[in-house]
Amino acid sequence: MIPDTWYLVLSALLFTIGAVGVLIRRNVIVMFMCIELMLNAVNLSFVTFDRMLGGVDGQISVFFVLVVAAAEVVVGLAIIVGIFRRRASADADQMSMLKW
Amino acid sequence: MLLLIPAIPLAGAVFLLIFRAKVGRFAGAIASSAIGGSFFVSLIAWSELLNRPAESRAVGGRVFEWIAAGSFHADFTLRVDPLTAVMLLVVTGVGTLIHIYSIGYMASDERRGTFFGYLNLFAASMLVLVLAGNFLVLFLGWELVGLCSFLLISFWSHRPSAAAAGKKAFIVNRIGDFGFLIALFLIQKTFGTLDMVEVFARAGESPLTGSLATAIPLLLLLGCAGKSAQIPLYIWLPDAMEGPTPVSALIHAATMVTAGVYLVARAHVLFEQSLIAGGVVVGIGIATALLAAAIAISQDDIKRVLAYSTVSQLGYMFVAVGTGALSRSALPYVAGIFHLVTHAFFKALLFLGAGSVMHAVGDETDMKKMGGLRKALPVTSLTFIIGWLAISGVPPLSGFFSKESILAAAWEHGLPWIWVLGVIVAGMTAFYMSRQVFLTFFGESRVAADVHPHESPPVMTRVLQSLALLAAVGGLLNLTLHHGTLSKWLEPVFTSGVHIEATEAATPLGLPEVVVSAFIALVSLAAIALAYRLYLAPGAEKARTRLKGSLGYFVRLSQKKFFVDELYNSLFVWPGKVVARIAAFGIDAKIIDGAVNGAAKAVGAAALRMRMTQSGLVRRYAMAMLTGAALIVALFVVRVR
Amino acid sequence: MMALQELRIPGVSFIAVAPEVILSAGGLVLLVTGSFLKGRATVLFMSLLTLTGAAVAAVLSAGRDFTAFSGAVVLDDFAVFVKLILLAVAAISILVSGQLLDDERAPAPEFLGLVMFATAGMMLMASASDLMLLFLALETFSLALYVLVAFRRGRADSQEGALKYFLMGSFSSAFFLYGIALVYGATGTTRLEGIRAYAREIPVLGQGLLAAGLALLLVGLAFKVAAVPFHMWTPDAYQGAPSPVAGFMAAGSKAAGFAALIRVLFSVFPSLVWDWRPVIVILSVISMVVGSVVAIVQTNVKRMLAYSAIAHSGFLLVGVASANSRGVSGALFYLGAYAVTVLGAFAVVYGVGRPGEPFVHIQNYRGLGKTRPFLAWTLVLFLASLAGIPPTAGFFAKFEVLSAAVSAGLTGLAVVAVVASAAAVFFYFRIIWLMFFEEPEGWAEGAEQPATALPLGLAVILTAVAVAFLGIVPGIVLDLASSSLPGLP
Amino acid sequence: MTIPVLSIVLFLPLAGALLVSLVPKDYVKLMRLVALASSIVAFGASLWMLFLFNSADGGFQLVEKVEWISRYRASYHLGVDGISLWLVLLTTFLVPLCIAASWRVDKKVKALNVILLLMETSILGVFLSLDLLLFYIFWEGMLIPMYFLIGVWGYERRVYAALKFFLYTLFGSLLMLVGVAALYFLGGRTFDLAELSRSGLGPSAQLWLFGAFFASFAIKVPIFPFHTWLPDAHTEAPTAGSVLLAGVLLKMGGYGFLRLSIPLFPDATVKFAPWLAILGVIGIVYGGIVSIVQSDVKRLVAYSSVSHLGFVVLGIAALNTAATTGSVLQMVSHGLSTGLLFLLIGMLYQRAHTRKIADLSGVGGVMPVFGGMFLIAVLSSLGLPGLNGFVGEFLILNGTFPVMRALTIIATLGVVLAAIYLLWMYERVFTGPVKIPHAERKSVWRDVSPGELAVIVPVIAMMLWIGLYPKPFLDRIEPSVERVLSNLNRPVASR
Amino acid sequence: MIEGWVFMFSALIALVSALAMVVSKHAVHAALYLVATQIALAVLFLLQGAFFIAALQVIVYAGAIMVLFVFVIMLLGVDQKEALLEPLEFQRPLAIGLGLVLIAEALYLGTYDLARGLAARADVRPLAGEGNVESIARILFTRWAFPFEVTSVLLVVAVVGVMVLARRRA
Repeated sequence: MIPDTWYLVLSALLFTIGAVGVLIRRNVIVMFMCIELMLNAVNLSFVTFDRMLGGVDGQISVFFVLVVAAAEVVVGLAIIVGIFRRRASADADQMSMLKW
Repeated sequence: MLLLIPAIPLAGAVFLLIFRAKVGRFAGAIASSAIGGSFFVSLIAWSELLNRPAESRAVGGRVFEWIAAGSFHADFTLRVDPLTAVMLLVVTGVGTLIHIYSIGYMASDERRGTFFGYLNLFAASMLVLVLAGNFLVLFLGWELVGLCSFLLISFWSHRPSAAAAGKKAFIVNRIGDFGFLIALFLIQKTFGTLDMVEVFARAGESPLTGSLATAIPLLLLLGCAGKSAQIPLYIWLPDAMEGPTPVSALIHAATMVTAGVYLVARAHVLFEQSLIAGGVVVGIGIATALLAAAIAISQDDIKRVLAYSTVSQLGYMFVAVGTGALSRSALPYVAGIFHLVTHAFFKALLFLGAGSVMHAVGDETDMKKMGGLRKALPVTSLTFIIGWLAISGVPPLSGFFSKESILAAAWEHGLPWIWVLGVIVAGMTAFYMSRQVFLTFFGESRVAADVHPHESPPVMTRVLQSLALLAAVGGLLNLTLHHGTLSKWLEPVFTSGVHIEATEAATPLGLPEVVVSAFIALVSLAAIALAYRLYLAPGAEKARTRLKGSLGYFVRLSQKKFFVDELYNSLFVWPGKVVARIAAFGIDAKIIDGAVNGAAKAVGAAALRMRMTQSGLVRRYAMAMLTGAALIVALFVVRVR
Repeated sequence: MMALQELRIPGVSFIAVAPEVILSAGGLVLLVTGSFLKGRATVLFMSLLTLTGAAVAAVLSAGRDFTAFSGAVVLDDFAVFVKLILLAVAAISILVSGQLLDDERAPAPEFLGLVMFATAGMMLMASASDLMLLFLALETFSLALYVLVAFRRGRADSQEGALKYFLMGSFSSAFFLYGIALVYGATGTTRLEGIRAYAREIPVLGQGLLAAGLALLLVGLAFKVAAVPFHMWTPDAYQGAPSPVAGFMAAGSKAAGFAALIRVLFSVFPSLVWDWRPVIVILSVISMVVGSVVAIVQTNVKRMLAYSAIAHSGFLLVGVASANSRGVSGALFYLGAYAVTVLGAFAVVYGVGRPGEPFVHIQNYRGLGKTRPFLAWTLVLFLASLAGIPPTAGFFAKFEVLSAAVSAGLTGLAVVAVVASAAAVFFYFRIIWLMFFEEPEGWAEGAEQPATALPLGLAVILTAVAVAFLGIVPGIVLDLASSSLPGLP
Repeated sequence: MTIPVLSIVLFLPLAGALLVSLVPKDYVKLMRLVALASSIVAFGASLWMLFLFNSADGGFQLVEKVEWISRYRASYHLGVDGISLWLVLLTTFLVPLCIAASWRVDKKVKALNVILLLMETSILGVFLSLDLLLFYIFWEGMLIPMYFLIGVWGYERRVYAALKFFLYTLFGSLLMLVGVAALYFLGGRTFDLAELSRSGLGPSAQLWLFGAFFASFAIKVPIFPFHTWLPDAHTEAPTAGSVLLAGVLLKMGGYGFLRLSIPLFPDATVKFAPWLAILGVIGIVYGGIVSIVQSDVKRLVAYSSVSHLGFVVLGIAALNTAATTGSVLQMVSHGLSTGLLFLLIGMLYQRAHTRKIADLSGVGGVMPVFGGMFLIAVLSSLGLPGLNGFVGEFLILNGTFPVMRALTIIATLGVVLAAIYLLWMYERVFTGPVKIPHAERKSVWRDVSPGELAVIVPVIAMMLWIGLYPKPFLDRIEPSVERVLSNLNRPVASR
Repeated sequence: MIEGWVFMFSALIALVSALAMVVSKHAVHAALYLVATQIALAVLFLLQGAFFIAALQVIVYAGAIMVLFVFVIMLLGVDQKEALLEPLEFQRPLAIGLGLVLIAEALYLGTYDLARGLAARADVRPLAGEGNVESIARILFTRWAFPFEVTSVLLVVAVVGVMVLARRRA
């Protein structure tokens, strides 16, 4: 039997990797993917807590997270596509027209 | 009724100032009749006093409640007692004459209306001063005469020197008033009132002790020194000669400048509280008398000589009233007041005479450019000579009597050195006045070729004649100090103090009074003779050169007025300006405002720096967020127990 | 083989969510019929009608206190108060947007639908009694806002603002979500009631999961209310967004975020006040300082208003940090006052800058007092209110939170707030100075100024009246706010 | 139902402002007339108030109280006592003069008159409020109109000056706001001043609150070293602004001490009084010294206000009836004399378009009447007996002397300094050979016009009245001051 | 025992592909690594008995969502190599440092109280004998009925949003 904690630690590790990825990747699509990774990590926590607690609310939450992720992706990619059409670049560092 | 005395000239002043453009040449007449009316009312007041027994010769009281708040209460009180009556008559009497003189003197001035308005305002203020029954009212008059003095000195304000002189007069007086004000606070605190009658009564009942007894009179004295041009505040008076000459006569010779003497006499009860105070009064008086006389000796400006002479004579009066305070006896005061009166006569005469001279020579004031005017100005020169003899103490003119009584009082009350110095001053006075007369009226004419001296109009000469008469016979007022009319009249005023019997011989060396008087007169005559030798007699030039050889240093010092103005400048004015500049442009602009603006700038700089964190780079934003998240989690984690 | 009757949905109560439902339904109807409707005015009118209906529903639902949908939704006066604010915000935003839609020649139904859906999501933030529902509501309005920010599609600033907002928003959502997961793990439920019951049993923060969960929830909500250091999207998004949208974001997003924050902190974790208060205080201080100070050097009016929004979040957090009923009611009043003020300000900014808003530099406000006196004078009122100068709504708002802080013993925080607001005045009044003390020159004069259209003008007047009203007789709203506290312990 | 006199006084200017704003754009003269008329009516109303005022009563009179914000227990609570009475009258007296003095201003006439009238209402509100919250709102509400007044109609550096004024005063009043909030809770959750003063705060609370309120009042007075906004604001403000600033606004600080600090924090006041006195004296001397070297007439007069207001502070710090009564009178006096000075400087500027002392000389020769009027203002300002300035100054110094001897002596130096800086300025500007800009335009340099005279003469009349017969003023001030001070258990006076 | 190996294997894949995603130069590679992580996670879901979610994870996430990602990457042709150079000062070390801090915090919490285990006190439990899908369905449509409805609004917003963003310029 694997200790629950391992799942949670794995989840935390993945979450952190995703968060760090957002900080160090410059391609906005990859940044966005890192955010998705963070959501996935949270999902793992939800499922693990469910098993630990013997409930199902966590899984239902994962379900909602999936919906949200889908919606976010749709809107987010639409924005990214719009911006790419204009600049032909997805480099986050080049988007600094608005600053200070 | 007493209110009428200042009210008539005040009304005149208001009327003249409002309709100054309309009154035209009637200005002088209106002003003169206003003060004349005042003189008339004063006579009535005087006669009222005469009708009373000597002990209760005081009338007057509250006119209205002036300032009252909390424990403080000051009424507008006017009072007449014999001292005041004398002052009233001098002020209104001499004042009226000078007003009339001014009609002629100012005949061609466009701003006659304003001038006479000011004159009347001055008269009103001066009358408030002398009538005041309350220190605060006295202060009101005190300040108002200062104001009028300022207005009249700088009457020809287009002349920078006139404006500066007016300002100087006012400011120096203010310094004196600083002392006066604090004295008032002390009086109020000590006696709980500023009403003179009450203050004097309380001070008489329970004499003050310690520093308070000295502080009050000395602070008052500072005020007096300002107004009466005594050391250390005499410096304004010579400059005040920038004003029209009648002003110099009225304000800076006859009336206003004597206010200090009047105040010491009036508040003699307070001055008698402390021997130090009396001593200081005497000391300042004699020092001023000497210094001013020493300066007067070498001045070439006809009015400046008279101005320093005034300062010197005022010093004389201070010696008198100081002696009174020191000895707590009445007669020295009387002597002081007596000299005040005679001085008013002859000094007004001299000033007006000088005015007449200037009138004649086209407003020239340098005596070196006069000489021999006796022929062109018969009346002026004659009356001036009377004044000269009077001030020089030549019997039987008035100055002789008044000076003699001051010296006698000093000797009688144990101040032999003062007596000696007084005699010296008397000699010096005779000398420089003689010098003036010789340079102006005698000898050869040094008048510029294009100037044709002419006698002044009758309206001026009549006044000169009247004053000459007064200066000549003024001595009758008090032929002897102990038994004179004026002594009798004034003595009750000064008897409230504690009397000390004279301890030494009543006269120097125990000689008869007549001998002493004769000696003093001789000193004066000798000084006149010396002046004659140096300025008029054949070979005067050579004698002067010789004298300069031995006394050159002194002469130069004297000519430069002992550098007192320069000393004050470098001691107070200049450092004051430096301090002010440091305060204004250093402390205020740099430090305080610099701190304020610096704080603003610092915020601005911080803003610019903080703003840079908003780099526009979304990954930096994420970094900030992640940092924040890590910190918040940490904040919670550390609290987990 | 489950019989249908077994599937009984418990606790259905539409009154609890009537405004949200009405808005969503209205939004849908608008989307469906939008293409048939002739004229923008009709669409605007319809949406306003829907908002009115929702407002009526909200008012009618006042005075109750119950949970519905198995505890997922709560209806109390707190929720009603926030909903009414949000509906007002939406209504005014729509009035201003009418102009925007004209200028952009953009399809009205979609835009208005998004606004209405977003409003529904925001309202649900105030009403949600379940963390997951809260998350859904948050995402609903966030998504709508991402789109609205990017509404001017062709423009780089709009796109960049939207992208940054979106990336950061998703990023913060992940934190928020992780927080939910941890809280769920710690307490076994996502329902606020259940969490509260659990938290009450552990009077101190006895459990790491709960601690970390609460921390991450705070991160997510702090992002929504634009508290420093989670504020960095704000200036960019506000600058990129069309002004009506920026106003809607500033007022609505803040109200919704604070409603959720207050709900979570006060009705769920009141027992942990000593643990979360320091965090709130710190956030509050740095938000006030950074917002006020950086605003000083801004030259873009919208950006400046964004920094001011950050500073105002700090002030609102002062009320939250007070952790007493006065602080909450003060924050509620503040939300209302700030909403009308900032909406008015952005409406004026739009009125000045339209169409396309090229004129948002502060130099464009030079001499506005002469060229556009109506907008200029009303802007003075709004700026004064933002600065908290009586007699405007902003003054009482500030006073409320300050007095709450003082009553809670947080005098130091109150002093910081005061100092920060003094600094803030500088930039508000710089605009006034440019408008009135300088002569018009450059673009502002050269460009033909379009007349202020009726709906925009109406919006400005309404907000101005509200600002003045709340500044002179705030009693009514104050009383309402103080009777609209969430279930406090 | 009695007639709400105070409300009428308070809101007449506001109504006037509304009326002015309704005047169509082109009727410029009508705007001025309406503004002037409404301010004069307001003055009339305040005279009516004076008529109804019972001079024997030191308490609040003509009180009006209506509930305002029930949640706070804040009410619309107005009342007048001997202290506020004269300040109200001063305000209503000066505002018509300001409006008249702005007659020639052609820039945004409507806004100008509206703002002046708005200012009047908010200033009156400060003096009439008996409710702390109401007081505060009026206190701060005055800032914006003043900001505009300086910023729009001011001189060259008006923007800097306006902002500096605004930030300075706002900073102070915000600290006060914290104090207000704290006072509300500590004082039993009420804003009613009477109730608050009965609440009996603890000593440490008093100290802190005194400090918070002090910040605001000190800046407003202004007390050294919080004064540097004043010269800039006064100098750059238009004539009407300077007159209102000097005439009335500066009084709000002193009034605040009397109305709030002393009754609410008696112990702290007693404790701080010596420091207050020291600051007052520093202000007197420092303001005087700095005035001496100013090169701008207006700036000089502005610094002189620092000096003169120092007397007010000193008088208040003395905490005895005579000195504090003097302070109140000095506030009124200063309003008149400095107000007149600013009015005159405004007229001078109209002609010369400069305020630099160095640019002017011999003005009195060209315009003798004007010079005379200016001299009267100067004399009043330097405290010449017989004019208004003296009475207050003397009462203050005389009342302070027994309590703080050394300080009083230093303060008395201020009297000397006043003579120095004012007369020196007068000498340089008004005397000497005539040197004036635009001398060729004789029409410009006409002596005072009847219209100008109509502005000047009432002020001079008031100056003479106060100087010669201040009894009606003092009689009404004194009972109220006594009442205010009766709150203190007076260790100071007996020290 | 087998469970342990499965966990280890899946966890390793998840971690490694997550790291690989973060460091891969090509966006497409990153997407594929993300898919791998997600599938590994699906295995972990299965391992914990969350069958429904595991299926959803594969179908919706790894399937639909990631396809969308790849589609966009291809559509835009953004699959250029990302330069290795980090233009922002300190960005990488700070990011990694922060990551370590977060992990440290997580581990601290983990050692602190996760080791003690959680009290089994979930609000809602599945009925005994009920399958995972049934129980989720039952609870989703009762207890979570309203949030479920809200997702519809969310999706409508997404759809409308894309419409707005993608519309042709009028």
